[in-house]
Amino acid sequence: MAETVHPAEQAAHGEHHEEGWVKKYLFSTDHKIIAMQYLFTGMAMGLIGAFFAYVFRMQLAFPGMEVPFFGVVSANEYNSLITNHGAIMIFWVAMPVLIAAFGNFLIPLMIGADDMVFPRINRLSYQIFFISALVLLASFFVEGGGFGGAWTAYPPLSANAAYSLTPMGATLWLVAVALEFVAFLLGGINFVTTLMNSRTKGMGIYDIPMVLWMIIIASILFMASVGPLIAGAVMLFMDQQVGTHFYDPTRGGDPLLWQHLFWFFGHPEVYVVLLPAMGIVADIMPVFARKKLFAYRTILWTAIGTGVLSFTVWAHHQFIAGIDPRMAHVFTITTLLISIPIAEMCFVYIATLYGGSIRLNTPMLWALAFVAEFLIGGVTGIFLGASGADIYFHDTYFVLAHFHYTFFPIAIIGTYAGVTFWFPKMFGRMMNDTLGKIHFWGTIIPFNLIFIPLFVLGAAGQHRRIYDFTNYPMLAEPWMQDLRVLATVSLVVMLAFQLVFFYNVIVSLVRGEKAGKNPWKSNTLEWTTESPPPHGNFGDQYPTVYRPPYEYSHPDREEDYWPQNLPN
Amino acid sequence: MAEAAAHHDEHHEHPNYVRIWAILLVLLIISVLGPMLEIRVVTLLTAFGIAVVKAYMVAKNFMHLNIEPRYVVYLMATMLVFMLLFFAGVAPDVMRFEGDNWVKPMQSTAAPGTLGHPDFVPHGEAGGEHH
Amino acid sequence: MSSAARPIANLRSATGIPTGRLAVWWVVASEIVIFGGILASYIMFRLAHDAWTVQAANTNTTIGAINTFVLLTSSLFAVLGHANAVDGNGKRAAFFLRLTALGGAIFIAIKSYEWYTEISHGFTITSNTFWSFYYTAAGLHALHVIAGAVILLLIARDAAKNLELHRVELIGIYWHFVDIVWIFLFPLLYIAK
Amino acid sequence: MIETWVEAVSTYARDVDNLILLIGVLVGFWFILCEAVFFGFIIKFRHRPGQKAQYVTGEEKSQKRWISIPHLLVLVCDVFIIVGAVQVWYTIKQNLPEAEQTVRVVGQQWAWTFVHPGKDGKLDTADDIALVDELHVQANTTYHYLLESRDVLHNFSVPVFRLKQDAVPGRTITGWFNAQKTGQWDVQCAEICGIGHGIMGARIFVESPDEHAAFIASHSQAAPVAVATASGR
Repeated sequence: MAETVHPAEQAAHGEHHEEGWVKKYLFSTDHKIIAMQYLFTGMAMGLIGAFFAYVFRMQLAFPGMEVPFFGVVSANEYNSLITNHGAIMIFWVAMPVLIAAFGNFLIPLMIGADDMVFPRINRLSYQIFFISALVLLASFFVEGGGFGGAWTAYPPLSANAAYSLTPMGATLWLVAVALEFVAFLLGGINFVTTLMNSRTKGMGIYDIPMVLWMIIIASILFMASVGPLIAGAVMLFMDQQVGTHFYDPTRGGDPLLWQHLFWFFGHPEVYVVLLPAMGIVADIMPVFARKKLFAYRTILWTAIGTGVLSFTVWAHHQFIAGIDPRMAHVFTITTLLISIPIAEMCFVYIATLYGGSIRLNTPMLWALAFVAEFLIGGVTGIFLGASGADIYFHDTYFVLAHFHYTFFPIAIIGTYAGVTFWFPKMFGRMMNDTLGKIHFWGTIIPFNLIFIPLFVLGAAGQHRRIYDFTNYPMLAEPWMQDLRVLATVSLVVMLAFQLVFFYNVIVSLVRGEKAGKNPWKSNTLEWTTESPPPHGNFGDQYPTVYRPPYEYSHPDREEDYWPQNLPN
Repeated sequence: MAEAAAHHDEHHEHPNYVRIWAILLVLLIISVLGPMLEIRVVTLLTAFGIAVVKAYMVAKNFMHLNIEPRYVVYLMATMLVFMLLFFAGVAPDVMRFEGDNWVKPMQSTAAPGTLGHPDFVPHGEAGGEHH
Repeated sequence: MSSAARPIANLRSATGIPTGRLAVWWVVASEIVIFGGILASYIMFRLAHDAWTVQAANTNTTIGAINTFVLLTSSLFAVLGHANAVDGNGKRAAFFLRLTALGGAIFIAIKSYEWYTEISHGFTITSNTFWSFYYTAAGLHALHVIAGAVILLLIARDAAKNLELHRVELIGIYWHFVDIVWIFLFPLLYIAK
Repeated sequence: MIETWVEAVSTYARDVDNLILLIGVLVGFWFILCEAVFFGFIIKFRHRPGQKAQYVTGEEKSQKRWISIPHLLVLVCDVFIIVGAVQVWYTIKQNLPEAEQTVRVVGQQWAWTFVHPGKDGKLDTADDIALVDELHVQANTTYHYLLESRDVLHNFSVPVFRLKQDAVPGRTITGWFNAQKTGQWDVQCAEICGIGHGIMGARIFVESPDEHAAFIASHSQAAPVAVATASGR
């Protein structure tokens, strides 16, 4: 016990000797390196997911065509592409980038610590994650091809190879997802413990930057909700490979059990990725509005409230799945109630802008775009949460457009906001603002042109996961096909503009302006150390915190910012 | 940090773990003997009531939840509450054979013939031990 | 393994709970929902299918009770190990940890015998969904026992040299949790008939 | 709103459309208000040299009012939506009006089998008419459907009826509809069910009483053959 209380913190970490390249970048226990590993792995997986989207959108716009770089898309390939597009974008892009990459990078820096509390568990977490990505990629190359039962993997389709025709693909997919869960459980425990215990001197719970709160709440939500699905995944694995009948109704099982296990996790999962993105935005907006975050405590408590409420809404995904019709009333009420904390958070963000001095740099553009676009995703969710209206909208492209208007702001806009904002801290150089703005508009405008047509198509009754709509006379009308083509062309344009981002990153890494310690004149602790931070982050002197993180334009002060670590 | 050390010194006097273990064993014996009376209520009480008591004793005395800060207990309790919530939300669908506007013909005793598929053998009721 | 490599973050304790113990509590919290998920599913099915009573009658209560006894006793050893670790007696702590691991090994041995008997009587994992739950839930638990026993031995090796004595308590908390899971599995799978 | 794109054919289609309109108006109002204020602030509070931002904590009551009042108003809107949603849901899914006719709808990979009662108007008799991917119903008649699946999940979706219901293997789910117009429309499978999910469409024919009687008469002979093809997978 005595060892847990360190007598003198400054005694340790005197010297950091040079390490070999492999040890330094591949097997490092340094939280910044692990964050970069997560970031780059997530982005690489993002490219794969985007390529899948390109292939199946091409098929939908031009059915039967030979898609450049892919070829003709068959029905089972189509199913496999949409399944893995969804799974990759959520489990291998949104989660690693938003939670693991930003969490790993920011938590120790923002709380004034030298690393995570368990660096080797942190490394293990990334290694398991990396293996899970490999297993997922391997699943495309086995007999029968990749799993094609949608990312929700409803049995009996997913449980029985006679139905799915992907005997190995389904199992590898499931194993990959389960490994990914294990990785994030390890990571989440690390994050939560670090934030709880390792805050530097003077940092009370209301002095923690909002992004860290959000990442922690997200990690806790993940830990509390994923358990039943892990149990469910074990049962599904047994059904697939051992021959049990947990989900087989002819032998006393029940397919609806999986749906409940899945969505009991699946709905909190939405908030698991939403909250970190909201936190990133909450940290960027005050910096560029030079304004204190409006009602810090309100945001914190509404975020916690959202988290708790998110456990009570799961069956709104299953309104028409054969659940007891009376339960739909309960879940309608809880679902509409959860709109209140989310609406409140949006109000708070808008209120933060009031009276500010807004500078529209690239990170701020992304943060503002998050709020503007997420509002569309939020309000369209009300249609789907209201049981009566969901009867019509369930499994149409309206649902698809709705959740892309939430997940795109979360995973893509939130990521770009975070990366452009913390790039100077990560690599010590500024990104090119002009290229950043070209990339911003080249992403945002096509994004809306992709998904607004899909809202219309969904409202017109176009249902999901169909590889060729010409089979449905009501969906084969020319104006509908024109909208599909518009969405696909916009997607291609949007993907093309991502090249600007990668060009910007490479050019900025080599030739970007030196950033210095605090290029944005920001308050939080990560900006008090070198860019990029050295191993150990703060040298021998750990900062002490004297005030909350968002003291911008304080009337008692000449400068318009007031770093947390300054005594006065 | 200093508190942690102080905390520790208070409890330097170890509780009598062997005594707690002995009580647990007695409870175990009761829970095994309970069903022999073959009264359903007694069986349930001795089986699950005693399981709860045993879990409480192990958590309190062996895991030292009694000297942990309160929020650790709340954390564990929250997880259990989530499970109750899960149960409450799922049981109406999975547990019942005849819901509002649906039946599970293969498992239902009340409506055996409803599924017009003579090729189906009702497994749920027979238990399926003949496989 | 040496504490010199440990980051300063690990040595702070803003909450007053040592970092390791805090983390173990979070591990336990996430395990509660894993076992909670499978047990909640099992209870739903069990309550719905009266016919499973016939199947459950074939489980061996005596063996279940003996295994409960083994795990309870190993928990006692774990907590005695902790008491010795607090007193700074690493050697005795290691002795008790090894006894605890031995308890785990006996548990697994008895379990193997029990499963062997049941499988040879035709009660396999696929013969009925009751047996599927029986093997899956107990198997998941057994994996935790095995993992716990391995970690116990690793920690005992260090503790014998009076190193990392705080870890004795951490593995103890985990082991007691595994014990508690069994305390619930025992009536669910064996007694309720 | 929806009727611009998809006809409203069943009795409750209008209820769904009206609910969607109600939600559209309420959330549309909030959406436009939020975006207007949001962009208004961005334009109004652009950075001007030499001008410092205001210091507003947002923790005081007078400031919090700016978010707590809208938030209460949102709650009021939510109540309207909940009431509407519950009513529509109750009408469509929970409350079953007395059936005049019953059809059985069976999903399997990757076709629908619709079992119509024959001349006697009863299911499970010798004169049942089983057709693949064709459902014939009579207008202005309350139908119950018995929805089943033989293998995986399917979803019986008739957009013009505003009707969707998953077909779950092992369950027979009962629902109802009453068509108001004659014509023919699409039936979709709206739950992924494997490779052929994309081709699992069917047609629904809503017929006048005379047409429907003619349909039954014409299929009374062919019925056994149709049953055979439907059950042979």
